[in-house]
Amino acid sequence: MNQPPLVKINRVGKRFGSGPLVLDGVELAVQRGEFVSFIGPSGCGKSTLLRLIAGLTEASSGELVIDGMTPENARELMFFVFQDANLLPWRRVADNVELPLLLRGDPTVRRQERVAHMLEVVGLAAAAQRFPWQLSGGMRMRVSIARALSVAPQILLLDEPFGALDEMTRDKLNEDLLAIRARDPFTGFFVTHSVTEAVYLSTRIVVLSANPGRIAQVIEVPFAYPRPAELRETPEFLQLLAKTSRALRAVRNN
Amino acid sequence: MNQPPLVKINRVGKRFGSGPLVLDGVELAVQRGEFVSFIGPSGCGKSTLLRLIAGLTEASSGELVIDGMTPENARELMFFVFQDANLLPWRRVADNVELPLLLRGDPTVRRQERVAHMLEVVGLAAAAQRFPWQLSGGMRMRVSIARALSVAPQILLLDEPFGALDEMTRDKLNEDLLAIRARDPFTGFFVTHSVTEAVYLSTRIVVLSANPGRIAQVIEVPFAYPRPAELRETPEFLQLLAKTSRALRAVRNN
Amino acid sequence: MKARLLSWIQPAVTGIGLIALWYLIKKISGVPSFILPSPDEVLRAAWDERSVLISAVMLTSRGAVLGFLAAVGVGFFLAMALGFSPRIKASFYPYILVLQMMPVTILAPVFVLWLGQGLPSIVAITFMIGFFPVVANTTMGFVSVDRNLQELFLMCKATRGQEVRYLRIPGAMPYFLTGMKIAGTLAPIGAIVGDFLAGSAQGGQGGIGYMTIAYFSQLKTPALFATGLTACLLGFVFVGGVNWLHWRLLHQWHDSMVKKE
Amino acid sequence: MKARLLSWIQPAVTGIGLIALWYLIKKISGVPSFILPSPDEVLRAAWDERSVLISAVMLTSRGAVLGFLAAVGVGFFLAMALGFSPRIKASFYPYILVLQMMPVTILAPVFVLWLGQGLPSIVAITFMIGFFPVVANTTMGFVSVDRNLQELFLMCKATRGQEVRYLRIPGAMPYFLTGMKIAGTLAPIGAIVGDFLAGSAQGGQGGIGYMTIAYFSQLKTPALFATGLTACLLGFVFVGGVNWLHWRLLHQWHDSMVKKE
Amino acid sequence: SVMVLAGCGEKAATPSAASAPGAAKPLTKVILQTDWYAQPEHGGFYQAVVKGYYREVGLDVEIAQGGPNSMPVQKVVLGQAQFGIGRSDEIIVGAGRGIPAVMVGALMQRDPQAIMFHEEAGIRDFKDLDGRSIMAVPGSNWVTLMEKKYGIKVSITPLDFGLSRYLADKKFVQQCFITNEPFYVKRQGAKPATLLLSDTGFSPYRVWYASRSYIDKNPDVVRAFNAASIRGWNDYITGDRTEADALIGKLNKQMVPEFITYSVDAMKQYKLVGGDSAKGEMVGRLDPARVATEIKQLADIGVLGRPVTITEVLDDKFLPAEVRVTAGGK
Ligand SMILES: Nc1ncnc2c1ncn2[C@@H]1O[C@H](COP(=O)(O)OP(=O)(O)OP(=O)(O)O)[C@@H](O)[C@H]1O
Ligand SMILES: Nc1ncnc2c1ncn2[C@@H]1O[C@H](COP(=O)(O)OP(=O)(O)OP(=O)(O)O)[C@@H](O)[C@H]1O
Ligand SMILES: [Mg+2]
Ligand SMILES: [Mg+2]
Repeated sequence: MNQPPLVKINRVGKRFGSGPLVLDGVELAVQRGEFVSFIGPSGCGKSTLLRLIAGLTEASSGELVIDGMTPENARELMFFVFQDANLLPWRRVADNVELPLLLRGDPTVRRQERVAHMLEVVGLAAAAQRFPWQLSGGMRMRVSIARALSVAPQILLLDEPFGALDEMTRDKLNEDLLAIRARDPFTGFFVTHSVTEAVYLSTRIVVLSANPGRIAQVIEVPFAYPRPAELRETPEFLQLLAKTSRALRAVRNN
Repeated sequence: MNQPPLVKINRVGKRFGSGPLVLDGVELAVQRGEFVSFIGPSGCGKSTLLRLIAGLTEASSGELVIDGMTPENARELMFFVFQDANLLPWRRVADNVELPLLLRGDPTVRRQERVAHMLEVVGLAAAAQRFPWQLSGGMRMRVSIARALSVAPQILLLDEPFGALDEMTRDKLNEDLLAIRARDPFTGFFVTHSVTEAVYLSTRIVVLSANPGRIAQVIEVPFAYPRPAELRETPEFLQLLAKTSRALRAVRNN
Repeated sequence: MKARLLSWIQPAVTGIGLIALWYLIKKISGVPSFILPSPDEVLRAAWDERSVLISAVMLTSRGAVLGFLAAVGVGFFLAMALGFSPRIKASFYPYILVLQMMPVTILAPVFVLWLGQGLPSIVAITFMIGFFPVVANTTMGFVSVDRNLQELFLMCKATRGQEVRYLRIPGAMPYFLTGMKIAGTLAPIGAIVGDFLAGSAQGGQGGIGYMTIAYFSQLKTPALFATGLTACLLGFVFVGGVNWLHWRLLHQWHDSMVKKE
Repeated sequence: MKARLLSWIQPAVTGIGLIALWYLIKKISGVPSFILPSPDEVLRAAWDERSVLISAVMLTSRGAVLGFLAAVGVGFFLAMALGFSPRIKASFYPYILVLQMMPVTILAPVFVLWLGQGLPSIVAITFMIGFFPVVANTTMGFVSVDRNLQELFLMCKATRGQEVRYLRIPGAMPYFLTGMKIAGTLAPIGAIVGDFLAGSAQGGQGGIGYMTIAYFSQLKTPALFATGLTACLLGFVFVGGVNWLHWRLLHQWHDSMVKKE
Repeated sequence: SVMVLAGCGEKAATPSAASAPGAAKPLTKVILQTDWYAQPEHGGFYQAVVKGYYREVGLDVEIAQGGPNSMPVQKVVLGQAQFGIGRSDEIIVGAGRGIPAVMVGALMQRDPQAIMFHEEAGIRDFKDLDGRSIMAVPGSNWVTLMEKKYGIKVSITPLDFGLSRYLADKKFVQQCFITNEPFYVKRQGAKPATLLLSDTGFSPYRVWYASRSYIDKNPDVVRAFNAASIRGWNDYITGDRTEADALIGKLNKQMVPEFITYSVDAMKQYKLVGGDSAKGEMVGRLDPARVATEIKQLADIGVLGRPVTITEVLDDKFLPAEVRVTAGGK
């Protein structure tokens, strides 16, 4: 671990306008290939932190360095799964997934292959020609996930991507995400409310406290990749799960 | 149970336009005071079923009778927590919560009291004067929940209200919901992806299969109300949880 | 089917009602026909003057169509330039307003001098009268784009041009189409004014604007009204076209069109 | 502070550029001053005729303001009626179009004879010219309301009136304001045309429309341009007012205004 | 609203109002609707007002200034005004469309309308207009009649009331008032040449008229109005115009003294008001024979909706005896 961190968050604070402090003194260094989950109470600043990394909002104090660049300049390397599905209402499902590939100029055939494959992964091959308003909430979110995965970015920011999905679909997509990561390695930043998910996917879990958002605890997850689905039933896993839940509860209670 | 059911769903089928069948032969009778949860894979028709009960969409076959009326006419009795927060962007948080009370003509003082109380319940008292775009995703959803609860309807339809919330907030709101229900009894229809939540809250759990959505299994939850928070750790609870999870997995696998 | 039929019957019923009202007003107020002719007189005049009216419409249509296209096209690109950056907007918007608000009669001689009498000047005048609604609406559409989608495009490293093409243009469509509809109603008026200020007529046969004054000065009021209604027909063609476009572009996704079941 | 300053400097720089261009065009093309005067001639004429221009603007403003208010008010309620039910819309929209597309020159005599020469007719003509953009935009705003919010109102058992008041009107604001902005640019033109078609010069001093004819027929072209620019100033007042309203009503929530950080 | 002149009239009338306190009967209120803003072409009426000629014959005349849409014919027929002024061919064409307006006197024997071009344009006669473009009021009868008479074809550009296109183009031909436009273009250094339209042989009067029913009910008013108006016109052309011109200048700021002088000079030079006494023309006169010719000319080009008789459009029996053709004799 002697190489410089891919993402360096340096005593970052954030407030909107003259509002209260939303994030305070956030300090984090993330190496290439890590998968960091953020958990914390609603409104504690998780989305804001992701948006800071993506350069969609500016830090009020401190600084972020990503691969030696400012967040804005490093967007090249990143993609974002937003908390809302954020689909273009006038594009069909397949066209929505295709959009980032189209924008970066991938050739048509490659685009179509990738779109078809990703829709297969999220189980929406049959809905490829529908418009967003014809989808269920969970399906919309899956389109958004397919869109992000099709880009295969170096850094993937995921803001509660699986919140609107049933446990089974969720577990499957968790596994798919790890599989994709094994093939096309990316550094992940992941917001979730599911502790299980956080433990299963991450190398590290950052527990945030609220008002203002501060890093309360960082929990290392020692399990090696690839992680089989059954890992989730092992005692070590359940132990870490309990630890994380406790940390979260502690944060909540003060 | 000799009184006629409050909600009677009679062999209801639904397809959108000339699309595939979304719901098929759904048959369910719900007594006053029940709390029915729907679980099932993403896109199986849970939201559609709630929308049918609310009369926001029409059944393609079969019929729904609510307190002897058509769904449209029975809207008087109902309120809906939509899957998206569905806030008016030009109204502040408090004004959004106030809206249904305003529309039904409650006096100002009563309205203000209720709004203040409900914002307290969902933990948003401090954000009362913000606009929706200044909220986090989870906060927006909590505004929507506060809005529904402030109405105190006879029938409450909740479409994944707690999906965007962290476990702690979620558990707290689960308990709050039961407390509110103990005071102002309502009949609940609840869509969720959390099996724990379904078992903790419901009198019955309806497991739906997908393509088309059919009732795969109905699981009775025998626990008496009030249900203490600790119920969730009892072996009986965990057993029912496992049973429900199995039912859900079974549905997923064929 | 029934809905289809109704959508024809309803305006027809209103139309009949309005015509009845027209008769009634005429009867009660006793206004003479050379001021307000009755509908049947207008109809008869339209029939009597049909050959003149048809060729007047033909003449005026060219100016109206070209002026409309210019207003829509140039207006759209102008709006795009304005929407492209707040700096461009701040710099140019006030002057576009000046252009719109400058009475066209004042500029007409300049046009005629440069473009000559006839079609080019008429088109220029029609353009002047119709372009601003397109600009105002489309600009508003461009700046009303959903912030969240804008952030998506940021994350996609979309160029400004891509953002315009894939996000702002489709997003502004409902506004643009409304502007286009207004331009459509203004185009015939513009062409008439143009005809008036820069047209010319041979053998007593000019465009609609020309015929308007001719009938007016000859006190042929029923024919004058017939001419006015003919101009409206021309306008209906534009509005019909825009409505069709509206349907084509929005019916699959926009809230104004999509019928949720 | 700096942004504030810039927002003044930018249009000023463009303005200077445009004036330079104006000089250049005049120099190169050699257009005589009685067709296209140079900016300094216009300025000098404006100064020489200042007393006439000021009182002309005063006269015309009344018609423009009242006509503008009528166009916005009536247009808004008309749009509300049209948005209220698709049936009403189907029944009346075509006839509103006819009203808009009927050249105002044809109806002007009817106005003059019923309302008399002067202010009432001028207001009526201004209204005729300006109301449709308000109707078209507001109607589009009304029908573009988010379906999901409509469903919320259904669940609230909202009456039709409540839906209009609490959902459709606020939701249609961005459209309505755009329509209002267009009406604002049309109001001075409308008042000028009205002055032209139905004005009467009182005490030897007419409104802007009258001065336009007077200067035009006397070859006082620089004064004519000065009059046109004065009309634009009047228009700027309207547009400024609408922009202020836009800011007031939307800055806290609408994507066109809210600055996400 | 309509310009009210009564106040000015009263004040102006005082010098000659010897009869003021003891005026026997109340004045009859009459509105004269003109076709344009106050200008020297209406001078006789203003003269009659300021000199108190109307008052002397028991009338309280209010001159309602016109403008682009003043529509005097319509107002007279609707009773919004009692008298209006216009061209005789307008009245005849109107009669063909059922408009009951009747000419009762002529303010100009010759129409001041003319065509104006540059001396350099090489036009000597109407024949030379063949194939040219003329800026004129669309639907003008004189165009059709001129084309017919000289066997020529012209194309018409709608009149925009401006002069810049004339100045910019040495070949430009436009309709004008001989009393009016030449003044402005001369000031810009142009050398305008003109041809009076009446020289084509189609020579409408400028007339005042009233509605049939008003004439029938108020013959005395018409008679009095005729007499005082003719007196005003005679006086305006030959007498002291100072007060009337001052009033015109006050009502219409564009009417500066040089311009009024130019206009009146033109009226005199071209004998517009009094006509050619050699041909038996005089101020106010309406010659039925000439009107009959005009009706025939208009009928020939087919602009009359239905046949028009002379009695429908002309009633000269209220003119002073010396002005009437039949009574005064030629
Ligand atoms: N307006 C519509 N037009 C066409 N198809 C629709 C429409 N609304 C929903 N559907 C389809 O109906 C099916 C059921 O949708 P529904 O929203 O009821 O699912 P859901 O069970 O709520 O899923 P989720 O858990 O993802 O919210 C989906 O396949 C969806 O694509
Ligand atoms: N644009 C904004 N203007 C003002 N305040 C904002 C803005 N965006 C977010 N906030 C505030 O910042 C805080 C953190 O918001 P954020 O969206 O980061 O929360 P979160 O941790 O993602 O919550 P959730 O789990 O509910 O999505 C909240 O209190 C929110 O109200
Ligand atoms: Mg968030
Ligand atoms: Mg759903």
